[in-house]
Amino acid sequence: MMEWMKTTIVPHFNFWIYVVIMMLGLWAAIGKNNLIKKLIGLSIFQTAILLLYVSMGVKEGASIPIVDETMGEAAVDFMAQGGGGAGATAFPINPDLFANPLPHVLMLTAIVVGVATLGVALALCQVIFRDFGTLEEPEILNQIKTIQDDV
Amino acid sequence: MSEHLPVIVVLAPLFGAVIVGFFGSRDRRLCFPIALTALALSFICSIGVVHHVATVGAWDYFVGGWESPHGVGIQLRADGVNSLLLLAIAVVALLALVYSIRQDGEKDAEKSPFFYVLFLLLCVGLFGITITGDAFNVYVLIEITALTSYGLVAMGSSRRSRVAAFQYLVIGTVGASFYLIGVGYLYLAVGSLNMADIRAILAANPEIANSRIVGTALVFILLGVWTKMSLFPLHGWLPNAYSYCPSGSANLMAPLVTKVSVYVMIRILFSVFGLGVITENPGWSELVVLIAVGSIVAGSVMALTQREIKKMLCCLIVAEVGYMVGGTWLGDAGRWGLTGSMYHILADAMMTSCLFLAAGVFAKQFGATRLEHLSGLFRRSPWVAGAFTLGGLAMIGVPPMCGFFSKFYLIRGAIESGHWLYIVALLGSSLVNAILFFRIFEIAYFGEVPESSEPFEPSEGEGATPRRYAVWRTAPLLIAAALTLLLGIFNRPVIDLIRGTVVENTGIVSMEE
Amino acid sequence: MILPLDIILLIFLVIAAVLALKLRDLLSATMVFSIYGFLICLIWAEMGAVDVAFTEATVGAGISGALMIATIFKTARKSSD
Amino acid sequence: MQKLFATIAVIITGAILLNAVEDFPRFGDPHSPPNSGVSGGSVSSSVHYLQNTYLDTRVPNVVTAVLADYRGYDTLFETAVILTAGIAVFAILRVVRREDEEESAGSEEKACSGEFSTSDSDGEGRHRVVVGTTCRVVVPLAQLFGFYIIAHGHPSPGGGFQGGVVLGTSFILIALAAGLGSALGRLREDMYLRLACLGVFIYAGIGLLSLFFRRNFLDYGALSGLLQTGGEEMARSHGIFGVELGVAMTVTTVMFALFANLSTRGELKGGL
Repeated sequence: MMEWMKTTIVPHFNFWIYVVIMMLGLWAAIGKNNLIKKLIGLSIFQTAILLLYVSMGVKEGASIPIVDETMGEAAVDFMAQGGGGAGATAFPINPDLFANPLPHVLMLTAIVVGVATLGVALALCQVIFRDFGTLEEPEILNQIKTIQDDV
Repeated sequence: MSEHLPVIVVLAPLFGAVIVGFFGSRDRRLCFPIALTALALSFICSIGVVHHVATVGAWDYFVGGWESPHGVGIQLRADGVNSLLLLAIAVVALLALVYSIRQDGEKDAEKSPFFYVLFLLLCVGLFGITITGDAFNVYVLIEITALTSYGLVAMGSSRRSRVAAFQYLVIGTVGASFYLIGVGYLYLAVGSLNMADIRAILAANPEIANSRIVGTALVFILLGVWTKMSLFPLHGWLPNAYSYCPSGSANLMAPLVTKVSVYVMIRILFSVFGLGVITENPGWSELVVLIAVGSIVAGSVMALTQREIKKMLCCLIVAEVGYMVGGTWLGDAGRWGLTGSMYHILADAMMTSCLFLAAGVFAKQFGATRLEHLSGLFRRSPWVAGAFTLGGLAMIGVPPMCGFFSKFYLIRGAIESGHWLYIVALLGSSLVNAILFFRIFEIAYFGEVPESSEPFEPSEGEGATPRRYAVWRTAPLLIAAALTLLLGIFNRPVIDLIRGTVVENTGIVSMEE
Repeated sequence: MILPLDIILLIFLVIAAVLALKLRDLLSATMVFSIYGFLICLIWAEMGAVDVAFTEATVGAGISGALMIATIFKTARKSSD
Repeated sequence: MQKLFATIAVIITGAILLNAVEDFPRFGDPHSPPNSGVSGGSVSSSVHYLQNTYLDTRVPNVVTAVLADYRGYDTLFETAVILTAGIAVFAILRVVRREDEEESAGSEEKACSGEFSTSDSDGEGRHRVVVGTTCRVVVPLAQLFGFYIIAHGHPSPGGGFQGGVVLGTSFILIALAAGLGSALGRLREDMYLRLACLGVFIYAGIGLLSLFFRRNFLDYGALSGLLQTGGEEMARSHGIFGVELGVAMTVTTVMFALFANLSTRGELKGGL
C-alpha cells in the first residue's frame, strides 16, 4: 500500500487532486438543485482545470518566470557578440531555472473567462429569482410546466 | 491592406461592437449603420479570402509577426473549407442583422445598442473560431460565442428564456471546460498548442500519438464540442435555448453556432489528430456513427411531436448535427462522407437561416407561432410562403436544392464504407422532414384564411410591428431562399474547393467522381 | 516547488471544496468558497505561478465572493441541498 | 434521479481522466513535453519564450510579455470576453424605467455633492462613521496600488488585469461603505459602459496601428518609428504597456458594473 502510494500517487499527486476536485465540481454543477450551488460547483470545476495546467508547468528547483535584468542584459550582450553560432560560452538564460510561463498565460485567460461567466450566471440567477421567486431548480421547472401554454 | 484580410474579417465586427457600444447609447440610430458597415466589411474580406484560397491555396497569417519558430505566436489559417464557412457566416449574419433592425418606441429600446454589441461580438467569436489555427485560441473564442449567446437568449421576453439561458450556461461552460481539459492533455503530451505543429509532432512520434494521454485528449475535446453542438445524448439544452430567444438573435445563433462547433470537430480531426484516428479505430468510429444515428432519430422524432414552428426547427437542428457528425466519422476511403459533411455545414447554415428567418417573419407579420396559425399563408403572402417552401424543400433534399447534394455525398460515403444503418437513418429523417414540411405546406396552401387575420394580436414576446418594417424582414428571407437555391445549383465549384482541401490534407489520389 | 507544502495545501483545498458544496447556508458556502480561492492562490504561489496567484487573489478570493454575496443578499440565503 | 445521473457521469469522467494520469510525466519534471518540447515539431515554445523574451521585448516578466505580445491575440479576446460579460449583465439584468429618470438623476446629483455621503439607508448612520473613515483612507491607497500594479507589470507580477480588478474593487469599496449612489457619482453608468468599450478599442487599435506599417496585426515592433524608440524591442515594451492600459480600463469598469448591477438587482439604486 505504502509502496503503491509512493510510486503512483506522490509523483502525480497534483494530478490526482485535480481529478478529485474536478469530479466534485462537476457533480455539483450537474446534480445540485440550488442554482448558486451549481455555480459554486462550476467555479470549482474550472479551478480544477487551472490546477491541471499550472501543475504541468512546474519544474523542480525552478524559480518564478521572471528573468531578472542582469541575466537579461547578459543575454543581450551574448547575442550582440554573435553568440548563437560558435557558442564558446553557454547561453546565459537556462530555461530549467524558470517555471514554464505558457500555462500561466493560458490560465490567466481562463480565470478571466471564469469570472466573466460567473458574473453573467449570477445576473441570470437574479432574473430567475425575480420571475419565479425561488432558486431551486425543481420548483422552477414545476412553475414552468404550469405556464406551458401562455406563450 | 489586402495581405491582412484573414485578420480583418475578425476585427471588423470587433471594432464595430466597440464603436456601437461607445456611440450607440448616445444616438440609437447610429447602431444599425455601424453594425451593417462592420459586417459588410467582413463579408467583402471573406470574399477576398475565398478568392485567394481558390486561386493561390491555403493562407497562413501570423498574428504579431511571430512566424518562426512555429507555434510561438498565434497562427490563423484559411483553407478551402473554412474560407467558405467564413463567407457563409458573413452572409447569414448580414441577413440576420437586416432582419433584426430595431425601431424606436419598442420596449427596452435602451438596450438595443447592447443587442447590437452582443450580436457583433457573437460574430467575432464565430469568425475567430473558424479561422484560427491555435488550439487554445479556439477555447477563448468559444467562450466569447457562448457568453454572447447566453446574453442574447436571456434577452427574450418569455420567463422561460432565462431558465433556458441558465441551463445553456451550465451545459455550455461544462462543454467548453471539457474542450479545455482535452487541449491540456494534448499540451501535456506534445508541448505545443499550434494545430499544425501538433500534427507534425504526432506524425513524427507514433508512440505519443497512440498513448493514453492523447487518446483521452481526443475523447475530451470531442465531448466538449459535442456538447456545444448538441449531439444526441447532450442535446437537451438546444430546443429551449433557441426557441425562447428573440427571433433576431435566433436567426444568427441557430444556423451558425452548432455548425461552427461541427467545423471545430472536423478541424481538430483534420489538422490536429489526423484522419487516421477514424480509420485506425473502426470500433470507436462505429460507435460515433451510432451516436450520430441516435441523434438523427432523436431529432426527427422530437420534431414530429412539436406543434410550435420554432421548436420544430430547433429539433431538426439536432438531426442535422447527426448528419454531419456521422458523415465525418464514416471513414470511407474516398472521404466522400467528409466532403458531404463539409458541404452540408454550408448548406445547412443557409437553409436553417432561411427557415428561421421565415419563422421570424411568420411570428412578427402574422402572429403565427404554431403550425395551425399558418393556414392560408399562400394567399396572404405568396412571397414569404414561397421562400419558406424553398427552405423546406432544401431540408427534405429535393434535387436542385443544396440539401440534396450534401445528402448525395453523405450517402455515397456511407455506401463505400458500408454503414447501412446511417443510410437508413438519413433516408428516414428525410422522410420525416418531408412529412413535417408537407404538413405545413398543406396547412398553408389549402387552409382557410382566418377571419381575424388582418389586425393580428401580437403574441407574447414578439411585440407589434408596424407594416413599414415588413420589407426589412422579408428581404433577407427572400435572399436566403435564393441563396439556398443557388448554392444547390452551383454546387460544383464549392465541392471542388472542398475536395481540393480534403485531397491536399489526406493524400487521396483519386479525385474522379 | 515545495512538495510537503504542496500536499498539505492540496488536502486543505479538497476539504474546502467539499465544505463549500456541503454547507446549506449559502452565505457560509460563499465564505468557504472564498477560502477555497485563497488556498488555491497559495498553491499557485507555491508552484511559482505568481501572476496566476495574483489574479486568483483578486478574483477568486475577492471579486467572485463579493458578487456572490451581492446575489445572495438579493435572492435567497437557504439552499435545499 | 438527477443526482444519480450526475454521480454516474462524474464517475465515468473521473475514471477516464485518472486512467490517463498514470502515464503523465512526473510532477515537477523539467524535461516533460510541455516544459522542454518533443522532437518532430518546432522548438518548444516555452523554452523559446524563456530564452528570447528579454531579447525581443526587454520585459523581464515573461508572463506579461507572452500574454500581451506573443499570444496577444488571445488576450485581445480575453478582454472582449470581459466586455461581453459587462454588456450581457446589463442586457439581462438592468431595469430601465423611463418614468423614474428625473428622480434618479436628482438623487445622483445629491450623491455627487457630498463626500462619501450616505445617500441611502440612513438608519445605520453611526456605523457609517467608522466604515466611511476607513474607506476614505483605504480607497486612495487601493487605487494607487492598482495603478502601481498596472504600471509595474513589466518587471514584476501584475499587469492590466490584476490592476484593473484592484481598481474596480476600490469603487466597490466606495459602494459598500457609502452607498452605490456615491460610487455611481464618481463613475456614472453611461461613462463606465463607454470606458469598457474604449479599453477594447485601445487594445485593438494599438494592434491595428501596425497594419499601417505593413506589418502583421499586433506587431508592436512596427511602432518603433512612431514611438521614437531606439529599436523594436523597446517599441514592443511600450506596446505591451499600452495594451495593458486598455485591459485595465475594461476590467476596472466591468468589475464595477457587475457589482453595481448585481447588488441592486439591476436598478442601480439603493444597494446592499
